[in-house]
Amino acid sequence: MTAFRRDLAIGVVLVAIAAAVPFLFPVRYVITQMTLLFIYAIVVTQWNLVLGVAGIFSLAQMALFACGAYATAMLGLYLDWSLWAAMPAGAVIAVVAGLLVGLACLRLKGPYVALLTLALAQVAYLVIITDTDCFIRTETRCEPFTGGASGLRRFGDLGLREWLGRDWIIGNYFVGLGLLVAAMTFSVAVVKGPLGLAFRALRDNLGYARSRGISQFKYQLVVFALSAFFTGLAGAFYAAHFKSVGPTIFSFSLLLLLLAMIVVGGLGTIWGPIVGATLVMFADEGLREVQDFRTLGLGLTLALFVLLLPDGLTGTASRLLARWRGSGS
Amino acid sequence: MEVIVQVIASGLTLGAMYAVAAVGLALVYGALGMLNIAHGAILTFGGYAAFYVITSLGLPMVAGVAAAVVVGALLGLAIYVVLVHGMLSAPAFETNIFIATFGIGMALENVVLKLFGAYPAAQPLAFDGAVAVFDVFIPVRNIVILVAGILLMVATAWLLTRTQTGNAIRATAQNRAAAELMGVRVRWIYAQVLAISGALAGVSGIMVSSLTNLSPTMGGDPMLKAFIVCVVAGLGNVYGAMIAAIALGLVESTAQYLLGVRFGLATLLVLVILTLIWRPHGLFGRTQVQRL
Amino acid sequence: MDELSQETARSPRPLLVVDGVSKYFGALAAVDNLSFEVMPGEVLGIGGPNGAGKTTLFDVITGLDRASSGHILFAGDDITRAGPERICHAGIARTFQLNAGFDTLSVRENIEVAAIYGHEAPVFPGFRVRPVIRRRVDEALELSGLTDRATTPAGELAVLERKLLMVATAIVTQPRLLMLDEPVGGLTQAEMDAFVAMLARIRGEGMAIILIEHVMRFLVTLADRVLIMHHGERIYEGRPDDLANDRRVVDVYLGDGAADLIRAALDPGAAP
Amino acid sequence: MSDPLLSVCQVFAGYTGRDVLRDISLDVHEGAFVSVIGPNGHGKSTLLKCISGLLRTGGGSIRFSGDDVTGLAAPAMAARGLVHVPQGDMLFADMTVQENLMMGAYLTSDRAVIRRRLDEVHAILPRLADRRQQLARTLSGGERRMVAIGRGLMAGGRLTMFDEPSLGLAPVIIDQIYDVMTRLRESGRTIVLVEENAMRAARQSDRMYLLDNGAMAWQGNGEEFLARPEVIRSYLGG
Repeated sequence: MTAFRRDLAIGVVLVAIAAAVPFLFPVRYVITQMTLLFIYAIVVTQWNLVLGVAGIFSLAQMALFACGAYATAMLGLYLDWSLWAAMPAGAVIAVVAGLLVGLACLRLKGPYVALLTLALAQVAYLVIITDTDCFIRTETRCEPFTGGASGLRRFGDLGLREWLGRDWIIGNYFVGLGLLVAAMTFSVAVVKGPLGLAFRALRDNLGYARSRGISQFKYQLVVFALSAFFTGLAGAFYAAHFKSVGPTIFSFSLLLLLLAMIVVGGLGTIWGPIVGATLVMFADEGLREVQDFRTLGLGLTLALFVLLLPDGLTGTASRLLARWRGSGS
Repeated sequence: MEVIVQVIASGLTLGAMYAVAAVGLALVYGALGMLNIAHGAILTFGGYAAFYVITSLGLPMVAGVAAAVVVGALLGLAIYVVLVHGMLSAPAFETNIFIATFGIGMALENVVLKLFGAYPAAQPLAFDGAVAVFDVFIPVRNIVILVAGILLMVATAWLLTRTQTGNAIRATAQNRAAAELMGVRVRWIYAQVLAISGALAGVSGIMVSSLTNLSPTMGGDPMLKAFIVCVVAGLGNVYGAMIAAIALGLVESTAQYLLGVRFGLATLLVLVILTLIWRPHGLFGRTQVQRL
Repeated sequence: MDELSQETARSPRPLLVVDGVSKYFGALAAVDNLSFEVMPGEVLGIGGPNGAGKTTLFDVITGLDRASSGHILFAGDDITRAGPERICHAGIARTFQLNAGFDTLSVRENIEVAAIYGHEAPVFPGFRVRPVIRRRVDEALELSGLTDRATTPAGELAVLERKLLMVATAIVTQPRLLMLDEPVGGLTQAEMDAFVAMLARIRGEGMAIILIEHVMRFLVTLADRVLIMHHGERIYEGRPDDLANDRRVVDVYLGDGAADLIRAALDPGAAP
Repeated sequence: MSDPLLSVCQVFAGYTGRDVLRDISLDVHEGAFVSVIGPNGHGKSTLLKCISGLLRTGGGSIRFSGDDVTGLAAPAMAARGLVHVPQGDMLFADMTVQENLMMGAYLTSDRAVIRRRLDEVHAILPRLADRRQQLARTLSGGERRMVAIGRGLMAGGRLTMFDEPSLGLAPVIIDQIYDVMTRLRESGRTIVLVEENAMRAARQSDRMYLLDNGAMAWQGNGEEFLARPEVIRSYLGG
């Protein structure tokens, strides 16, 4: 149980630090970027379940995120739902989409999965940006059902402004932090428990795992559904927080950013995605001066990490630690 | 009748274009088990290399083609030297090289953006005019693409089956350790395969941009299609990729005609998913019994 | 048919019935119209040259590969078309020739995962390993002698330990039939003895065993009945002591030298 | 006695954390037929892989025709005339029999030489001439083995190593394979043979090395081996 205590302690410290940030740095920009960091951190912890723990090379994570975001926006816009109701609904819709992706990948291996999921996401993107048929026609404008290339707007927000006034953004900040804590707790519980064992067993040796009674069909769908839930919720919160959704969610550079977070932190590790998300976000901020070369820097970082530190920072650190302890005893 | 000719002509053009891009990918996957996500960026570089040599330097078109080939080959070689060489013997090569080439591809795209700007430019290496086939006017550039595509396929097939290098490439793809025991310097073969694949991507960059336009992101779509082709054919199957590329070109042009341009790719994708559910290793891929 | 029903009336029902099973890879018949039965508690040894179709037969029985034709019944249920998970839950557990393992999981986790999922399919496996599972895992660790290695990742085990782990993950699913694919290939004499000792402990629980083995001495000392395959067909089925006297088996498989050795192994008193 | 053609000196090797070979030394003289015997899984194949450069040694040295070749990769060893016919054949499955044989002569560019070797191979293994255009993946086990042997011979090496050429074949085919071994021995080639069946190897060998659990347990010539049944019994388990 020492490992559990250690993880719990790390978690409590991190949450405490995060909770203090809006009071220590009451700057709107900092708070916004931190909220965005929470959103991305949720996505990468959940993506890590599929990619790292289950070893399924799915690149559809941002498409699931988009499902949550778009579903929330549309429910708010077309059915006038409160976003507090639309967000969980968006998460559920993402789960359904996740199940479909999992189903499509069921019989495929490694690279086939990567290509298929990449293509699925790309199709969703193309269908959205080429959408020009009017769904809502006002006197001045014509808005397509999916919002087309310009996206959806004016579907409401979380309504924290009425409560907190100008501090509504801090309210959003804590909603984001809460979601991250929930997502993280959930994924740790999954990884450390029997479900995690099943995912890892299927990853390590599919045929052997099936011969020991682990249903690939069931648990591959389960991991896709689990990971889609919080990813969809993160997407929903993204829509609610920024009060707009657009097809940029599907962009390769965003996918690159998130993939870099996982790889830098350490694929398949518990804290890797969080560490990676934080570092990559901060590095990205540091590179704001040279915004033009942002993708260049990200791309090279990703390549360099895979080349030199394929286990990521946390993976490498824990290996070094183990070696140090081993030689010490 | 006219519509059929039109659809077939445009399908064959698309198919030839995809084939050139897809064969490069298939060669690399077949030999190294590597998905090269930077392929699209190499393709873009090829298109711009021809553009630069012809427009800015004012050299003849042949020099443009040569520039695309050389730039593509050099980029392929660079990817071998910088990434592949160091990662080949490390674990999880297949996943890691995918991620690494994804990063490099995005970085390269960024470089094109810096060098040439975001605005689309016209590919000067293109042919105007049209010829009538069964009363349908077909643009000359489509015919040139088709002919060039076929010539490149024939050349690739010749290289693979009739030359010592080709034998070594095939042998390495089928059994790396055995090829080494025969004296094949496998790493040198890998470098050559990446260079050849890069050269093909360079040419396909000219083809793609002569049909549409030059833009820093122009490589993405044809690369996606080329991957679809490879997946349908069975990853690493070069001849399968040639056939699948033509077939998918025809399917896409038919779908575009029947359902509209928007759903061309979506239709393709549904077909791909169905194909994969039916045959998880692609149409020409072999299912192997895995011993545990 | 009449004869068969009389037969079943007299003796207990067979645990496993393989009835006219064939498996084709293209034109090649890896298993060719093969039929045999295994009774509860019996040990059946399967031998034959490489490529005779022994492992393919195992793959077909355990659902990793589909039979091209024929039927397989286990405890009266038709499992011909069932997937490997269902067959595991039905009570068949097997080991693999290439020493399969979940390499990034610890020895303990390897056995745990088999204990959780192998006996019956849990609707939801929960977030904790239940105490009853832990106890069964401890027993399996003890039985296989791997208790000291419980926290070692399976990928770092030596050959014998991997084989023992594979058997441990098999028995923790509480099978009625254990199928071992070349359990002692690559082991030294002493390691082989250790393995036999463990099998003896397992057998006490009345489990039926089918084992494929190249080491004929091992096969004939352990098996109640021996089946020799060649090109997917049965060329011999019967008592192990008659094996070395069967002309076809000696010609196709054993060779004269090995046949002498087998006679010696079965009768330690006689000179080789 | 002249210097040996191949000299392995105190070689160690292993995979992660486990030594498969410990302190192995062995000499092969020009024209000799040397066999390495021992039970399955005790490092015989690993030894051949170390010699041919498929696997890196973790200590010790290897000399081939007077040069230190420790650490050279497989293609470089092949270029020096060391041929390794691996276990499990490792054919180029989607190539024809003829193409497989031609890959054996990959490093030879003289067409006349290749032609002559091909004729020799066809003379020793006539089945391969009949199967010239057949894809390797469609061959039977015995035919595959013959292609692997023929492919090794096409290299025209100075030393040829065979890793269990009789493994998994029916006894009838094994006899044919050993006829080929006998012919190769008679033609004066230098050969290293890895074999589990010690009796069979003993009849051919000028020198035998017994590998037990990664270490060299005994060495001597074939007659000495046959005269010492206790060696056979204690290591090969009767």
